[in-house]
Amino acid sequence: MTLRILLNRVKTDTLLKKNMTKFIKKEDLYKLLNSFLKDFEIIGPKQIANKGIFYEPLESIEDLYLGELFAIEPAKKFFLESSECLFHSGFLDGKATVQDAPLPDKRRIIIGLRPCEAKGLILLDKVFDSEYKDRSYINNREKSVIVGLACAKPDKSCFCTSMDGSPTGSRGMDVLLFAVEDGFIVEIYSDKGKEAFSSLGKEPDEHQNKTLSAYKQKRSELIGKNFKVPGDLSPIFESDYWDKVSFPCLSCGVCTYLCPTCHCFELVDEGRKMYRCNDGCAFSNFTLEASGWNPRPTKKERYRQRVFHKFDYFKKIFGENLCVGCGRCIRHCPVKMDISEIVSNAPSGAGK
Amino acid sequence: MIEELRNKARELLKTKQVEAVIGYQRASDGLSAIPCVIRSEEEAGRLIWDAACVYNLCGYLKDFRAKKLGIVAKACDVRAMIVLISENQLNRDDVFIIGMECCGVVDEKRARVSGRDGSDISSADKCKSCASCVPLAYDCLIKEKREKAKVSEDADKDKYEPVRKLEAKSLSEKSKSWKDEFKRCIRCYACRQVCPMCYCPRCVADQFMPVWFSKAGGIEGNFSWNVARAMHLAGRCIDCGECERACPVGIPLRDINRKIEKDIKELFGYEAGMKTDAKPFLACFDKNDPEDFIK
Amino acid sequence: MINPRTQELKNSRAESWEPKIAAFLCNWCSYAGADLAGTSRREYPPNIRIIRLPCSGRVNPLFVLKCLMDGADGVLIAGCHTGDCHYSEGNYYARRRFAILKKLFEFLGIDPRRFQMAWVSASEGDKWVKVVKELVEEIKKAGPILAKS
Amino acid sequence: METKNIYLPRLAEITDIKQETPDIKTFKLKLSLVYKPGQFVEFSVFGEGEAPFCISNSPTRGPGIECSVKMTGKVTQALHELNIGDTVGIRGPYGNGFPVENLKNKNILFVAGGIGLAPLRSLINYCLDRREDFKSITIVNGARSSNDLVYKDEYPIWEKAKDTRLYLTVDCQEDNWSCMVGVVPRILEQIKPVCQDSVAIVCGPPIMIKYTMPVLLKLGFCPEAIMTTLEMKMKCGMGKCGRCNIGPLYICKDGPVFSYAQVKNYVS
Repeated sequence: MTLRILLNRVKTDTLLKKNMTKFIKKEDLYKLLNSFLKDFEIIGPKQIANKGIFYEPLESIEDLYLGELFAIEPAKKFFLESSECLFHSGFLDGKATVQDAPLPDKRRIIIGLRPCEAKGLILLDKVFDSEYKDRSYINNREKSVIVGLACAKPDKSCFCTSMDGSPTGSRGMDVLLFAVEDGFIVEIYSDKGKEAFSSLGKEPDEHQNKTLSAYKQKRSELIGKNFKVPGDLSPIFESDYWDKVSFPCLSCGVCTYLCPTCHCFELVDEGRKMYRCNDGCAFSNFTLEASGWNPRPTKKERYRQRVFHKFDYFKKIFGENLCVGCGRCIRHCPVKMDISEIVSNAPSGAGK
Repeated sequence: MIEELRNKARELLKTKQVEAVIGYQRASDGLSAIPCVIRSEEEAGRLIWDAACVYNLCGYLKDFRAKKLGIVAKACDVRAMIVLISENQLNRDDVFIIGMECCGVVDEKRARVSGRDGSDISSADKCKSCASCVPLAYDCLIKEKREKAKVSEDADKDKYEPVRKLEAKSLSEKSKSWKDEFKRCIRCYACRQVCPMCYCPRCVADQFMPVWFSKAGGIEGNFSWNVARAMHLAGRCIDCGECERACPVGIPLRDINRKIEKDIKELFGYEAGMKTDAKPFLACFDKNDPEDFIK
Repeated sequence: MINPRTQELKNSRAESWEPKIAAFLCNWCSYAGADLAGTSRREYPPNIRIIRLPCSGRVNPLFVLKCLMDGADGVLIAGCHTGDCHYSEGNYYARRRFAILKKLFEFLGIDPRRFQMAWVSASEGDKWVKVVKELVEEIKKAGPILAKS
Repeated sequence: METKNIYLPRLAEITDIKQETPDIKTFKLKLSLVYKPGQFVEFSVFGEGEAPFCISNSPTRGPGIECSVKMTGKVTQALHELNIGDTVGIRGPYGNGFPVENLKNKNILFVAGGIGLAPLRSLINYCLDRREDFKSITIVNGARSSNDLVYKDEYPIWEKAKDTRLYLTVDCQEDNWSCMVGVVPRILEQIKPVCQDSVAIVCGPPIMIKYTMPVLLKLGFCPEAIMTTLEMKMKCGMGKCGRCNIGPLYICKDGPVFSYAQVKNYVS
């Protein structure tokens, strides 16, 4: 439903009535992407030695990494940029002026997104494309074709199935690739995807179709973590559980900045340009007021805010958890805090 | 060794020598460790000790000002405490150091970025140049029962070798490679938060009159943040490597820290975290300090 | 990659570039020295922007960083000769601090010519002129800082 | 289809500045804006940043808006340095404002502390301009000292209005002070305002709100009949930037006016 609304934004961009499925050889896919390079900016995961996988605009398709490892930062950064100019202010003939920051025009293909990240974009749409519409976010969304990659081997910190997702989920995707022997099975969900991918490849044969359905089933079973989020956390708002679980927290921004759904930001005026910059609830500065009063003074309140925003407040407002179970905040936490464990072990009722 | 540690914690809590013990417990993945605080004898069974106990726990001491605490500490962690004591951030009498003889910890970072679980990863870089597996100071020492790993064997190897290699590059090479590194910085401040020496109540990065490190586009802000962070650690960093480990985007922060450490050692003969009564490096001077760079 | 604000600065100066140099001067010696150069009508390049501070020991490495990152092509710190500090020992602390910073800058690929220190006493108007002349020459050779980003 | 930039402010010229107390100034801006009492706007001082301020004049007394600003941080300091004729940016109005329709034919009790009078002033003047729509009006206004009282010029007008009572109080006795002395909750206990058919509207520092609520409940006000405006650090004003929530409610979007029933679990 949400997906449909989202894609309807641009006229040419509707969901197909029936998914198209294709098979494409690996070298053909790379050839196709190469041919896109002149009209599109192609963004994809790239392996940097000893540092891991990063999404970057690719200069050469050779750099594209479509393996099992997950990118460290989610592709969120191309939609909700870590810092983005919103407007300029200045003087013209002695009078103050304000002017919109120009929006980038180039169309782009973002390849290699995992189903969890694409779902994260759908959740971000609820915030940035709702009552108040954020034009640069929407522009970034409209200009992008999302070509996902189904997860071949979920990480041990993944828990997307507990968040109503799946390692092969199609929500938020224009196209989804499944890596199979000697190539990719391509599922096309939207006009945008059809426009880009329908010309190549062939219909998959029966064997490949079987492989695909087996693939889909098997991948979900590989997710080790499975838990149920309590329906309403508010009875335990005051519980000392939060004191206990937040103890290891360092109040750094790793979990929020690497989260595909965390979207809190601040507005900074630097040199008469207003920027929207990343911010996160873990920092004590986040809610510190000029008077010196801080409504969330310790890591307990701040960590609780993060958990409640994801698993209580957002659900109450938008009907879904603000979490896609990608496991980044668990993998990259400098002290290995595990939000899935913390949420699933949360006491029920107002226990002290 | 673990039982010995748990018994010690039980004893300390039972005899009320400490109010709590800060240590490690098993994380949810069943392999790594997560910091924990033990407040009662019954909880002491949660404590663990093995090569997964990577973190430097001294940072948590500031959550419990003026309380008597026990802390599980490796050699490198104790050096951090020594600096904290010399800077009057910590009262030696407030901590009971449970010193752990350490054979090196796993390279948690490499395990993370390569998608492995750490059990097959050799010890962290910092351990390869570690000179001692026994802490400089402790109130009790828990000895390693296993055959000692070859920690100290490599210790003679020049610790500053990587720094020298980087120094030898041309200016433009250095400029380019560091810009590439800092470009990725996401300003999550994990390096600051994880650092046992970063205890300022309000970091310069959080001040906004003026804004010292621009957050708006460009790498200037990232560059100055990373330089300022390193400068604030000059003469204080004990090379526990936590900043580099915590950095999610893999900026080689230890190279910067070690560069400063090396210069301080070579120019001023000073080494941080060796003596509790040492004056902080930048809070003292010698009339004969080198000044050949000054006109 | 470049901060848009500094990009403007860069464009405005692409044609006939003259270096901009921030100079932190101690009130008691170097500022008086620069003053002496002025009152004795000695000429030196106008690229210096002087910031007067009570002591060279007051200079925080952050000041230097902020200058360089916000578009200064060079930074000079000048203070009393060792032993002459008005506050007895401020310049000794500064000396330690900036010995480290200078080495660190070089390590991170910032041209060491961009950051310099000098001891200039109140009577050394000539030395001040010499220091500034040399500095401006060197920074001209190093080029605009932003062209390097 | 081009989406409008929701962060782009409108330009507004400062037409008047009034020094209310040593650190509070009221700025009058030339700007036509449709708003309700209790709503707020985001001020942008170009080159310094943005900060939210409630509109302190009544929409019945346009044109232009007034905002009172206490000098505390970077933006407010820069704002205090501006002069008549300078231009600021304004985004808004944001927030829900007071539910004026629900207040009709009710007795209204205003309880203000310090600069908390600013949003109430908007509503007080609104009620006075439509006097026949409301029953009795009681205003309790407290401040640390008589120097910290704001909108002093308007007190005589308020006192003279029909069926309106004004109680002024300062925390400690001072020379030449003829009104009441004591903190706001104590004063409320003394004057015992009627609770039948009444609505209490409370605005002030968190500590005042905390101690006023039990007194009002004791006086017989039900939680639904107590309105308060809450404050927290805000940036976007549109419920996006994620910092000003009290539970699932965003102060900037769902507030800043809440009934005590809505937020009692969080104001402790």
